[in-house]
Amino acid sequence: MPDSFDLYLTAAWQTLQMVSVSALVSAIFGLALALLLVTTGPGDLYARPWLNRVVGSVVNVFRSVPFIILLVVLLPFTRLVVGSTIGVWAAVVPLSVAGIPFFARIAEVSLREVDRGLIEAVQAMGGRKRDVLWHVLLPEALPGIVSGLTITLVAMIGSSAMAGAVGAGGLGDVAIRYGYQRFDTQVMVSVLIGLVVLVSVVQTAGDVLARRLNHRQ
Amino acid sequence: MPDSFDLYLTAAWQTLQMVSVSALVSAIFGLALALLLVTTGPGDLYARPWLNRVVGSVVNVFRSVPFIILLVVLLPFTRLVVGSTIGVWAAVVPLSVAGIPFFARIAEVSLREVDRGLIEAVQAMGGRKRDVLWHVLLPEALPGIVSGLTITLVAMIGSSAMAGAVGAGGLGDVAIRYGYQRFDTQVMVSVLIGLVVLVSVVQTAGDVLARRLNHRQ
Amino acid sequence: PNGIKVGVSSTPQIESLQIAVKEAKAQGLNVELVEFSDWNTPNAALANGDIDVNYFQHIPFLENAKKQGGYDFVPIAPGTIMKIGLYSHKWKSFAQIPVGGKVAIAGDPVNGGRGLLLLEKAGLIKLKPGLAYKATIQDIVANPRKLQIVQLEASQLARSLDDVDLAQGYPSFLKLAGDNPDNALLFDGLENRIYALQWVVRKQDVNNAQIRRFIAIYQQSKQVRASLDKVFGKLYAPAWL
Amino acid sequence: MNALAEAIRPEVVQGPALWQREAEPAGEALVSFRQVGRQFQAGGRSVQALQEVSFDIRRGEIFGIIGRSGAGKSTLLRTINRLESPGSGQVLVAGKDLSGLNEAQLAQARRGIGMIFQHFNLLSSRTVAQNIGLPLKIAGLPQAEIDARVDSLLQLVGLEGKRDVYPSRLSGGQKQRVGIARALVHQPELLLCDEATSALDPETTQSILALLRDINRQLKVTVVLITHEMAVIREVCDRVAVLEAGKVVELGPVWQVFGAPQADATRALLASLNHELPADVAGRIVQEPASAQSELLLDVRLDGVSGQDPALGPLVAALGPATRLLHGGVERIQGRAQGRLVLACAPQSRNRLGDLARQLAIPAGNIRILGYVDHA
Amino acid sequence: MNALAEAIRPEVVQGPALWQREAEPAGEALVSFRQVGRQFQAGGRSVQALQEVSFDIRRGEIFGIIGRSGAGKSTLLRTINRLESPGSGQVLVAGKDLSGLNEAQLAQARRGIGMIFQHFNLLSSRTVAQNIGLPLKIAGLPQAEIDARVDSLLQLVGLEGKRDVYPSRLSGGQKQRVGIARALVHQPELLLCDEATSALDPETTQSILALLRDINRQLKVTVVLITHEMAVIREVCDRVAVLEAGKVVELGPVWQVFGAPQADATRALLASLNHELPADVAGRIVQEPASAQSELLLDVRLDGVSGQDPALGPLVAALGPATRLLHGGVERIQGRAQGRLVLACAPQSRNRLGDLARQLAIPAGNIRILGYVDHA
Ligand SMILES: Nc1ncnc2c1ncn2[C@@H]1O[C@H](COP(=O)(O)OP(=O)(O)OP(=O)(O)O)[C@@H](O)[C@H]1O
Ligand SMILES: Nc1ncnc2c1ncn2[C@@H]1O[C@H](COP(=O)(O)OP(=O)(O)OP(=O)(O)O)[C@@H](O)[C@H]1O
Ligand SMILES: [Mg+2]
Ligand SMILES: [Mg+2]
Repeated sequence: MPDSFDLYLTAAWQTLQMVSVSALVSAIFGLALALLLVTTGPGDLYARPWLNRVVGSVVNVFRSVPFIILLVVLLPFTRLVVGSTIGVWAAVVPLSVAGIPFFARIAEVSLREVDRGLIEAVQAMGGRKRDVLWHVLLPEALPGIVSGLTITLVAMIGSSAMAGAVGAGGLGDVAIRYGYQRFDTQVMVSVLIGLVVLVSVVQTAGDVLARRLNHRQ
Repeated sequence: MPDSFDLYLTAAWQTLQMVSVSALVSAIFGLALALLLVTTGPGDLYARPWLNRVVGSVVNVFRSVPFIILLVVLLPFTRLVVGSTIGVWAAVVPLSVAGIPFFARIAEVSLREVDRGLIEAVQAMGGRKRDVLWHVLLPEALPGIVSGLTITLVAMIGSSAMAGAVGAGGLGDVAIRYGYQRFDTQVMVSVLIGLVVLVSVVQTAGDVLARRLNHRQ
Repeated sequence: PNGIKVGVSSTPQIESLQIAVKEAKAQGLNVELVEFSDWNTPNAALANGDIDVNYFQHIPFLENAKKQGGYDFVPIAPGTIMKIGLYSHKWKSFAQIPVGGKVAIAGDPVNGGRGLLLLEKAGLIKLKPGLAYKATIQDIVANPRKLQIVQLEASQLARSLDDVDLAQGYPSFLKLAGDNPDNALLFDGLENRIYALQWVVRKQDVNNAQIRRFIAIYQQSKQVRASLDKVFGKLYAPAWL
Repeated sequence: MNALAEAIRPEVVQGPALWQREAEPAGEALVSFRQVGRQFQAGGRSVQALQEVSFDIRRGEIFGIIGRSGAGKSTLLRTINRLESPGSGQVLVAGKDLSGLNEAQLAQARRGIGMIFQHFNLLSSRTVAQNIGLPLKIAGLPQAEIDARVDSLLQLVGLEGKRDVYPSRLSGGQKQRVGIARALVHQPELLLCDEATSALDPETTQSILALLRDINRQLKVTVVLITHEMAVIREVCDRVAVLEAGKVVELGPVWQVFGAPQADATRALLASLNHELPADVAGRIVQEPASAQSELLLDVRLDGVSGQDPALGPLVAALGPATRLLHGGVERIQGRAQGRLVLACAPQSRNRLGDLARQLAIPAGNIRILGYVDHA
Repeated sequence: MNALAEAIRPEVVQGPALWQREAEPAGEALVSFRQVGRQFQAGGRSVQALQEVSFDIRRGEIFGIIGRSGAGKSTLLRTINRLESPGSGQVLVAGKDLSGLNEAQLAQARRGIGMIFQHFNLLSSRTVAQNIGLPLKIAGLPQAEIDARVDSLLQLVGLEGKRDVYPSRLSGGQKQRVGIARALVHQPELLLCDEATSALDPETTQSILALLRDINRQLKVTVVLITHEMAVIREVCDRVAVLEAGKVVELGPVWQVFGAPQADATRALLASLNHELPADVAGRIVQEPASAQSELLLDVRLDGVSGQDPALGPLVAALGPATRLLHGGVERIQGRAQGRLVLACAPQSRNRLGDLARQLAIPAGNIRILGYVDHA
């Protein structure tokens, strides 16, 4: 059983690494996917119903696979991308692959809330579709997207516990290995406190940022 | 190795039971929590900053605990509620306990999007706070809430895979047991196809319902 | 009441247990298998009376669980015992393992300890004396080759062989993963009886006739043995014999 | 417009014909502003939206609020039902400061106050009928009664065909009419209108104004009305306040304020109503008569103080038979003829302007020489 | 209003004074509607918002569209820049059907078209300056140039102080002005205004109208303008179309349509402009003279066809020196005097109405006997 504070620090650092990198990847690709989902539906900006259905299905497939299975199924891909199937970077791949469709669905909801009148305004001023994306959809949905990213981050911190299974470590993994599997309540509680602090910081930061960005009222 | 179609049917039925009951519980309590979060902030409708902080912290705490740990930590509570620590109903408790704060955060985002002018309209006509909740916040945010519930349902289908830890079975558990732990790719793929179908049905139904409910454009 | 519930974890042994269940049924004994995909909940469920007996843990694990969980459990009969080995896809002997190489061992407490003991036996590390299977990574006192020890979930070990220099391995998983389980650089033999799985019951059920009868069926069935042989070959031993 | 009486309060008998109505005595105050101030922060600056506003709105009157864009009109209106709480000062409604009320009391008080919003604020998730019926639903009326009232209001605002349509499917004016119907459905004692007819065509505006006048007279509803259409103020309001940069700069009966505006802000607002010189005339004015055909251009302002209608005989007698009415006219505000006439007449009439002023019973200062034009 | 020339196209020299402008010859068509139809589904019914609309808007004119609420005005306007695609028929802009264009071409075409929306449609996430500058940003102008233009437009619409404020912090009229500035910033050739001044006070409205007139005259911008304020049409429009239930029921030069409205819809819209009988007069009218003091009430409609200003001499000569102007007046539309006079005169003047019509050069039918009133 770990007697040193080091264990926690290392674990916290691993979690931060895993989650921040995965969140960044998920944010970028998830947002792109969300834009695809929102703009390619029938009657939408880019109206490619066929593409829309394909993208929607792919997202559904990835969201269907339980994370632990995804972790395994992705091993060859993980090896291809980061050169190894164990360690923090190996955890980033499945976390991102799970995070992308998750965040895509969440961001999709916020993007759909954007007032059509604003889209028309930008179209009327000679904006092209990319201008609509860039000047209307993204900035207007931004507060919601930030809140959605917060939700994604917190969910990812949870999933990262399972990523411990590929030897990435992290707070969640420590909680499971030391606390849960060795019945060491003390370690578990300490780690959980760490997790609670981390989640609270993320949530609060997300809330504050979303409020700052919201100029609607 | 299972040679009968029965295995899949049973598993699908277990998943449906677990997820539908947990989703219902999460929808109700999560929405209530979301309303609390949205209305008790400083300057909000009910303005109880202290309560708001407590509720926010509780939500954060529950979101911080990795699901597998939550499952075990909750065992005494589970027994209290459903009288057993194994089986489908025992899985419903942790799934709900994890689902409530998750959905609360998601619904919170949609509730915050509601135009303040509409709240004022109902207040001006002599509506009390509950009228604002009932006649403005909920119905106006409904399309977003439905989409959020869809996301929650799909996430729950994913988490329910871990419910195998309490012997609840279900599709995800079969995938883990056969695919992950027994390296039986064939069973795993069959089960995953079932999961994909289930998730696609849920997602499509959610999308259609949300679109139907959206009268904004 | 007529019938018992048996908690097991999802392992490749499940098939042999299912065969026993069928035989019991034929003899008028109703047995329900409850499969757990986790190693903590079967004990919790047993303590709660949701199952009557569980069969997934060995003595070291049980001792640990009893101590930490405050359970009043008794092992009433041994089951199978598994070999574990140290495997490598990259090297043919321990001597080839480079300085700073990666070694994967099980992440759970008891099997992890068994893995460390095996590494010590291979001469790669030195552990604090007297801990036996309770040793953890923190108890490594000498690691001359500066091996990086990575802890993985048991079933994940077999999948990591391409990425590490050496891994603790469960033959059953390796076999399922398509590897040859006989190619271990070193085995932890079948002689270490404390690693035999145990049939564990609550104290008041020590003499439960139905449980005893089912265990007897399991231990005596030829089909059960045939099934075990098929899955594990020479890498297991029935500890009740 | 008896439809309203039927629609809203069937028991009320029809009031006296509108034109018979006398100027009412100064009534009891229904809304009192006492040193009301309100400040906003925006873009790093602070904006004093309201400043020391103090006046009363009397029970039973139609009170107009006008002012430039951004003068603070909406903010002031919103302090009445406390959608905005005044930063300083007090707003009393029926003698009570709503800030002292608890939730239930405030809601109860607001049920007596209807509000038409500048931006409509319709619930997107409810149909037209559901939007209109909401105040009744909140008040707990049975659905059958709600339906009946909603239907008669739908008819009143001409939206029978849009009963089950969602607001996103309506034109701007249709949305506004839904907002009007919703504000009227619960029979408020006090009605707050924030540019309630801005999106309506003149015909619909007229019918809505008739409606407002009707409920005011027959049901004794007090109406507070913000509008940019001076004609609306002129037609329906009893008194009017002019806001400028958060302060009340003028207040009084409409005929007085409109007839003889004192503040610059008022004059600016009324400029268009006062028939500004049309461009085709303005462009031809010169300061000296250019030829024998030149005509003198006069600007005659009738302020309604004398209460007399301008007699044309004396006017022609004073200015000569060639006098032409180029522009302008007379409006009747609260029974008084007010307006401005731009007249072209013989240059020699210049000497008879004092005479003209006497004849028309207006101050000499109300007659202004604009210059000369060539009679094309 | 030269500020605009500086603000928008510094190189343009100032045009001729406004009043010198002649009626333009029928110009080339900039927008052509050809059998345009549009149907909506809502609440289970289908609404024919537009029906067989066919007419041209000429290059360089200010074209007004009026009609009752829900008549289809916004829908029609939106077909011009294809925010709405016509269900049937064609809309040509500069001879081209925009439906045939690909994305880049359509965007390019739209850059020549400015639009002011009925509901403003400001981006909530951008400050006032950023909203106004957006069309330029999209067009790829350098930021320094954007800032310069935005600043001059801010000044033009009187929002210098709100530069870095977000739209949610603006009053209704301020929002509308941001919308106006945004529509002008990229120097459109064609400007579509959907009730662009509905939320503005008369003074600001005047300055915006002057602005529109200015860019129309100086920069040859074609303007299409929906409004419910008939005075706005009268002041700035060259021609006007009247929509009723999706169809064009009247179309022509403003002086013609306003002077002699043919369609019922037009008359209804113009009723308020035509100085409807004020209530205090209307209430006193009787059909037979009640006493010796009774006066005859005449309604004289000047339709501007003759082009003459009403001479008061002949009028007094015909009706007697006691004739009083009760109500109404003369407006100049495109240089023609139009309006309506409600006159009270001696009852015996009744026999001289034909004479009066001749004197005023109007058709006899334009003089109507309203009845008699007692001279109080
Ligand atoms: N929420 C707010 N935050 C900051 N400033 C505000 C806010 N609401 C209003 N203001 C400012 O207060 C002033 C008064 O606004 P108000 O809406 O009362 O004007 P108004 O007279 O109704 O104008 P309009 O005729 O254009 O509707 C304006 O300058 C406006 O920008
Ligand atoms: N998206 C829509 N769906 C269904 N019906 C619509 C839609 N948009 C407009 N309509 C209907 O089409 C008709 C014309 O609408 P439009 O907005 O063009 O009217 P408008 O003349 O601009 O009226 P207003 O003066 O009130 O703005 C109305 O009856 C309206 O209800
Ligand atoms: Mg306002
Ligand atoms: Mg419109």
